Amino acid sequence: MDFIGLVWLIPAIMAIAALINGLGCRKLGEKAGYISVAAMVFTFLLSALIFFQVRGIANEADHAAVAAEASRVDNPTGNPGLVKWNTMNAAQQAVLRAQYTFAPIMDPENPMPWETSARDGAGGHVHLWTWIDVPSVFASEHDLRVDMAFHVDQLTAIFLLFISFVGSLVFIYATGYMREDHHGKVEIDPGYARFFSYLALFAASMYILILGANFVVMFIGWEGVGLCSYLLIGFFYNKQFNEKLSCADAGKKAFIVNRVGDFGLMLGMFLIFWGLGSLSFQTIIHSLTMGEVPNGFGYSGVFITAATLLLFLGATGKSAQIPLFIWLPDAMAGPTPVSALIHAATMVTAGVYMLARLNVLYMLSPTTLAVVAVIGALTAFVAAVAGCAQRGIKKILAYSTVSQLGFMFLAIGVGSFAIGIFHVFTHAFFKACLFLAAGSVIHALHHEEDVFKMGGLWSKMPKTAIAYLAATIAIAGFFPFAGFFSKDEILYMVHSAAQGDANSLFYTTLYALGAFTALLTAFYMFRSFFLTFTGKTRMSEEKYSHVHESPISMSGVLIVLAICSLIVGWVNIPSGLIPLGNLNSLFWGFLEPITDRGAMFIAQDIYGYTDGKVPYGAVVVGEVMKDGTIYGNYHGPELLLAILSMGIAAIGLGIAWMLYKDGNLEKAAKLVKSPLRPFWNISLSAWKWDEFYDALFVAGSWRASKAVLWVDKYIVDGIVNGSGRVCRAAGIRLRQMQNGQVQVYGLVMFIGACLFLLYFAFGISSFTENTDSYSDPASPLRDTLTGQVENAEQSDQ
Amino acid sequence: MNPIENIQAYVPTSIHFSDLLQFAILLLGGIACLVFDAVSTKEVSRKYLPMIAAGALVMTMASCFFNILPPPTETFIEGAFRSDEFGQLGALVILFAFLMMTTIMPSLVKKRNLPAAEVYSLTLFAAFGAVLLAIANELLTAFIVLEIMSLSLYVLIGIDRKNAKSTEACFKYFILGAFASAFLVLGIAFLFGATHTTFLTEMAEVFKAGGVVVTEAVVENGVTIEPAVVQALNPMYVFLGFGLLFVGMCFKLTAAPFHMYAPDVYEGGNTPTVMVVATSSKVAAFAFLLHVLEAMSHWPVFTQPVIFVVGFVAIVSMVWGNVAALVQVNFKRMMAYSSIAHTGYMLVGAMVYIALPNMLEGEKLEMAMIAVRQAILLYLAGYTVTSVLSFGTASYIDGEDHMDAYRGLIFRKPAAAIGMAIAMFSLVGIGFTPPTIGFMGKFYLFKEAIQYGFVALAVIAVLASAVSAWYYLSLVVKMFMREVDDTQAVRLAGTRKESVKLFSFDSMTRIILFASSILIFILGVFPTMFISLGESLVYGFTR
Amino acid sequence: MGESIFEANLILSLFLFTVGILGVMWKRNAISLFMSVELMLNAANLAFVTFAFQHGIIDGGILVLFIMTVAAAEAGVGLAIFIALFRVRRHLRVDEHDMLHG
Amino acid sequence: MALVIYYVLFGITVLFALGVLFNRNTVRSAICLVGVMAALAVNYLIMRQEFVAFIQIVVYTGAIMVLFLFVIMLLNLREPEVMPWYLRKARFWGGALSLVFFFTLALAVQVWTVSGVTPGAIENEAFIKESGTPEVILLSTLMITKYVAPFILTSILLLVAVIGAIVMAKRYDEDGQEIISEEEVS
Repeated sequence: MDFIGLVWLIPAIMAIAALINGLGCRKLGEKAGYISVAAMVFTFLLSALIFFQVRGIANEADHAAVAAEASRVDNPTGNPGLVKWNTMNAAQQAVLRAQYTFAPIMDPENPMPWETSARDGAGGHVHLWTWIDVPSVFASEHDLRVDMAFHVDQLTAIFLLFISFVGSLVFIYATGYMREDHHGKVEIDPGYARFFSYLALFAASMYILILGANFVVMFIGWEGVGLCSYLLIGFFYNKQFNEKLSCADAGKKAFIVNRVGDFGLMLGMFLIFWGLGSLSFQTIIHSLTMGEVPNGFGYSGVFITAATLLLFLGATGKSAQIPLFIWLPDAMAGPTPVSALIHAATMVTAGVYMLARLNVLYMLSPTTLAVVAVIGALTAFVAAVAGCAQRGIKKILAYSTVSQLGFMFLAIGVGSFAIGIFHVFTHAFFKACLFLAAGSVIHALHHEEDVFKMGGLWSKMPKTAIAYLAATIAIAGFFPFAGFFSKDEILYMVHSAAQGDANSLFYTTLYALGAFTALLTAFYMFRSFFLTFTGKTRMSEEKYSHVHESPISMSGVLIVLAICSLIVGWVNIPSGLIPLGNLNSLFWGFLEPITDRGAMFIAQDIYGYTDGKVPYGAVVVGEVMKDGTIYGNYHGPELLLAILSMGIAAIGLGIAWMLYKDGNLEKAAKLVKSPLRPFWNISLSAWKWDEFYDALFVAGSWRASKAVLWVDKYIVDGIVNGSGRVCRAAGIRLRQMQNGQVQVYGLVMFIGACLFLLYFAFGISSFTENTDSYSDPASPLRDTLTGQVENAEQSDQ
Repeated sequence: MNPIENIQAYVPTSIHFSDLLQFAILLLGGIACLVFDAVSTKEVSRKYLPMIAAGALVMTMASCFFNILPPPTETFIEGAFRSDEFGQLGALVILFAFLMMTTIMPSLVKKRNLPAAEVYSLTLFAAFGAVLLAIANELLTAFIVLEIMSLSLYVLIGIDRKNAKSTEACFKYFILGAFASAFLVLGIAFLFGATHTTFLTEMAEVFKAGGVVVTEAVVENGVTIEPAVVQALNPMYVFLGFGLLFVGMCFKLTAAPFHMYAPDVYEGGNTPTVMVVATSSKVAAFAFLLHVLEAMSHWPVFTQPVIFVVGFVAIVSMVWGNVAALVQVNFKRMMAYSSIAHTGYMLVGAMVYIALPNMLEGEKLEMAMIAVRQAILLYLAGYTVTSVLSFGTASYIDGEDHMDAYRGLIFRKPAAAIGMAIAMFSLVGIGFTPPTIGFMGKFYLFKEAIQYGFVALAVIAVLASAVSAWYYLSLVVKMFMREVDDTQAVRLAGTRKESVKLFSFDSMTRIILFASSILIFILGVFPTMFISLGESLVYGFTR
Repeated sequence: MGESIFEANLILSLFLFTVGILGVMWKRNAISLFMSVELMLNAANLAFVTFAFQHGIIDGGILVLFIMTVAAAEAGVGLAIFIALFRVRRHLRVDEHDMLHG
Repeated sequence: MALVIYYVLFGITVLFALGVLFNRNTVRSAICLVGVMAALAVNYLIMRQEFVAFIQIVVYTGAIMVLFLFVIMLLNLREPEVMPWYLRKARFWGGALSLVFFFTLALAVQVWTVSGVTPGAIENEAFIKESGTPEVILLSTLMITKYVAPFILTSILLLVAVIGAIVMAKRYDEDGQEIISEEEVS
């Protein structure tokens, strides 16, 4: 059965669930949760079916490639550079697989089948309807055509799978979390249905985001998740989040910061449409790989760099990277399931997804990729430092999310998109697990989030503690937990990139930064674990005695996620680590035709690189490729690096163990007073990033205005806060004009009429003169007329 | 030919009243309402008259799907009418608002003790006037159907005669409306003086030829004598005529600065009628304005100055409407200014429409004009559906239009609040509201403007609609993120002790409100469907 | 004499129209105000007849007849509206009907 | 001679029009309007539109103005004496603008008008005179052929006007009691 064709059901069903919950806000009560969960589980099942179908197609494509190559070798007039499949190296195989998986797409005879057929053969292009169709009148412009179409391929299938899985778990968890337990009596908050409505709407938007076959559809999802995020962060809109922000303010902050990013995204979209004439991902990728690109859109072109940078700005907004990461820690104002689902597992990965989707575009611009790598590494480092001294358990997790997102971008920055996605994949599980466990703790402690006021909870809530521990080990990167495989692979890729001549130092620095961040990660994560669960409690006796394990709907989810944190990494075990033959690098192999198309394209078409093994992480470094000698056989010391990073993580663990294992804060406090104090201050204030923005945008303008005294008063101040005021003032003036006098209204109408009529009356001679094709017919006619009239009069006489 | 021969030789060719059959249903319905009321008691007529009215409207809407009107290349009823997109698809849009009005009216009729028969028959007559105005091809016919529509609406606005506000609104609407129609008539007179005809099709011929011509070429002794210009076009008359006519039309379109009546009338009038004034009369007036512009744009002199004037009105409307709406505290007044602003956006489309003949030729020109008409109609349809939703939802909150009455509506009437929020998001129409018709309408309209080089105007329009986001969304915030504040509402309501009461609607109204909120999204995601529906209705083909 | 009448009549028409506009802005009694509107319609009628006369097309006469009918209909409704207004407010001084404003 | 008559008529029309504008007494003002309409009727006669002139007298002076006078008498109206300042200001600007409006447009029309009747007009006039067809026959023929649509629609307009006038002017309630609105009381 053709499940890919049914993919539209996935967002549709979530939207319907959202609608039902939204409309039945007051009446549904507890049922709202079940509706959402049922819808989400349904989407998970459908996603799983789609995933297996996509895998089947990919396997068939492999076989087709083998067969095709076999036949081609028999024919010597074929491409002489190609050899028989079995003798080909992995890179060549990948190229071929990509070609055959999406054969209709790559077929130059039939360049755009996805726009004509409802669903093309091998890939999964589900065309629903043509949304915007504006044919261009002038030949020089592109027809604007936007289809409401979904595209299913390996990348989408993976995203669908883990979003629906983690989403289902979080939804189930939320049904337990959102009901308040007051002495055994279950109370359903009036906002319960509203909450699930927003959550379902969020899921629908996220699905649209990842399924969209073009920028516009993706943008709908992109804005949709932003909007839902705003609604959910501000869900408890009348509560205070911290001393500065109410929850509603936090929502607003997220919204505004995201607007900045979205602005970049939109500009990038316009630039791409302007240059390439399409907004469809497949068309763009097709025209790029076919070389049908205008100036500036080729390798290292100006426009490609500008467009990719602008799109990346959008990604930094959504995925909380420097400089737009400040919203994510405040986004923890939302209910914990929201934090787990939106701000850890799904929405924030949208930026990574977009970059991976557009890998061909990004590979064409080494500059952008370098920027992405630097931003990623810096964000990872900065956020990890900030996470070291936080007290709020969710805050720690928020900074760790930012940090892990940084790792993902680091991976993308060195050109290994598949590994970035792999980290997204593993991170979704262990981060969801962490957040939900934290939520379980918070729930049990009645909304206490400060880790300094916890401790010793292991005995009280063992399931939660075990889940938290498993996820902590995973995120810290210990073998054989999930985080180890993804993070280690990222570091390995960065290390590979550092093998080039030209940029060796650059990538080595990034590697060092990444490795140090890994140490910090292990430290702050175990710190939070120890502070929360081990040692002596720092709570009041009475409160401590009331703590109990969460209900099964929550703890069951935690256990499932804990198991996932252990095992999901095993789908991509690199052969350099444990040689398993066919079982090595399953994940990467699956994604390869999509995520490495850019690398293959660069390798083949830009550098004519056809033989030897290419570690894709290194392909990006154009300079390296030019001499073409070094990388042919590079196999990094993968095992060695893995052991090294394990050791680094162990150091982090060790420090945390020493300082916090018994729940005694004295040791840490002593350390803070020691030479480490500056570090601690930086961490505690999160690099004063918020204050920096405040200073930059608020106080900065104030100071500048003081310096330029009168200019300020009339211009800077005027522009910064004045435009709104001017509008209002004008509105008030206009309101006074509307004084209810019918004769004044008549006068205004008359003034308007006079404006046109006098304009016409005074300008009329110039109108007639200025038009070429018009010669004043009045003047010759006047002559003839007068002549005729005279004649007539004469004849009368 | 001399006049007597002319008249004697005049063979009526195309008086087929059956062409207007679908609209005659409205007329019959209106008369049926009066007759029914005469023979039945008050209660019975109150119960069944809305059904008759709604039935007539639904039948007309249904008949719009049967492609009864002749295609746009032909005129009918002796050239008095010509149908294009606005004839059948626009009629649907117009009648949709009227249908909504008939469903909300019963509760109002009951509550305020209004004369039922007159209300429903006038509603149907107004609908009749509006749909005929949309296809009028002769200036005098247009004037008369405009008056049919206007007189009905004047009376409907003031139908609640015990209410001083309502009567005052009626008075203002009437006086200024009559003032504007005097401009319109003088404009028609001058155009008649310039072109010797009031038929737009003939007028277009005159404009093409640059003067009144002998219509047929004569062959004498094997030599073809070209049609001669017997009376050159007098540009002064044309411009004066157009200027005056445009004033009259701008009044109906509520374009600034001829909009001054709108806020007062919207505030004072009863909500269902105001809904129709804001939407249907605007659709009809736009259709007629486009007919006029199409006829006149064949004259090259005309283009530049009129682009200037229409652009000026568009900019003033956008700026004035949006800026004045910022400070409003009354919902209906705010909607009035918003309606002014939306007229401004649509006038941008009208401006492009005038400019086209100077840029393109032949088939391309035809296609481009159709595209612009469709863009404007799409926008109008979207605006109508959205306004129906917002005014209809506003009718839930009876008699209190202050914005604070909407505080915390989500907690009291979630469906109404969600509907209103959808309407507001659609009205914002930029930024993050892509799947709504408000966005798509603006997109199509501004795309046309940018394509033909009116970038500055499109930018102004986008900026103006960015300003509009403030007041639309502040209402959404009021509904969703504020507590119900009864004391505030009581203070505002003045003497009314029971604070803000909520109407309960009958199921028909609910259905239409639900349908409009769905339509906002359906039109937003399938605008091409709407356009191809128009093409199949009007031109008999689908792309 | 045709030419002089033609021009003079057009100017007379514009004059009557302007006086009508002034009346709408100056008269402070609703009925006088509406009479000014009638004056404006008469000005338009005059223009129609004048153009018909100049060009020898009798259509102008018909148009005038229709416009008169419309004016009559408008007058009927208008006066009824004034009566309704008078009933509610007890006066027809237009400048005091400013309950709706702002 | 005809010209002299015409210009006298012109003067009368202008005077009556100004009378409409400047008369404080509503009744007098209405009577001035009757004068304007009658003068216009004569004007139409000069332009050989006998039927239109006749209708002008019957419909305007005979029906519409009588209705006006009737309502004025019924409601016993006067122009108010005092005037708020903003209205004075609006009045001033309205007046000034009207002057500009009139003179500009009159000048423009004067400049751009091609003097004289078109040759066709003279021909037609002669023909009509010769054939002896009454104008009313021409008009009525046109009305049911070329202008059939406005003709029919006018009837509907009148129907609407009748309904509208009745609904607005009839008394409020069945018991014939006038109710003054709550708003006014408060």
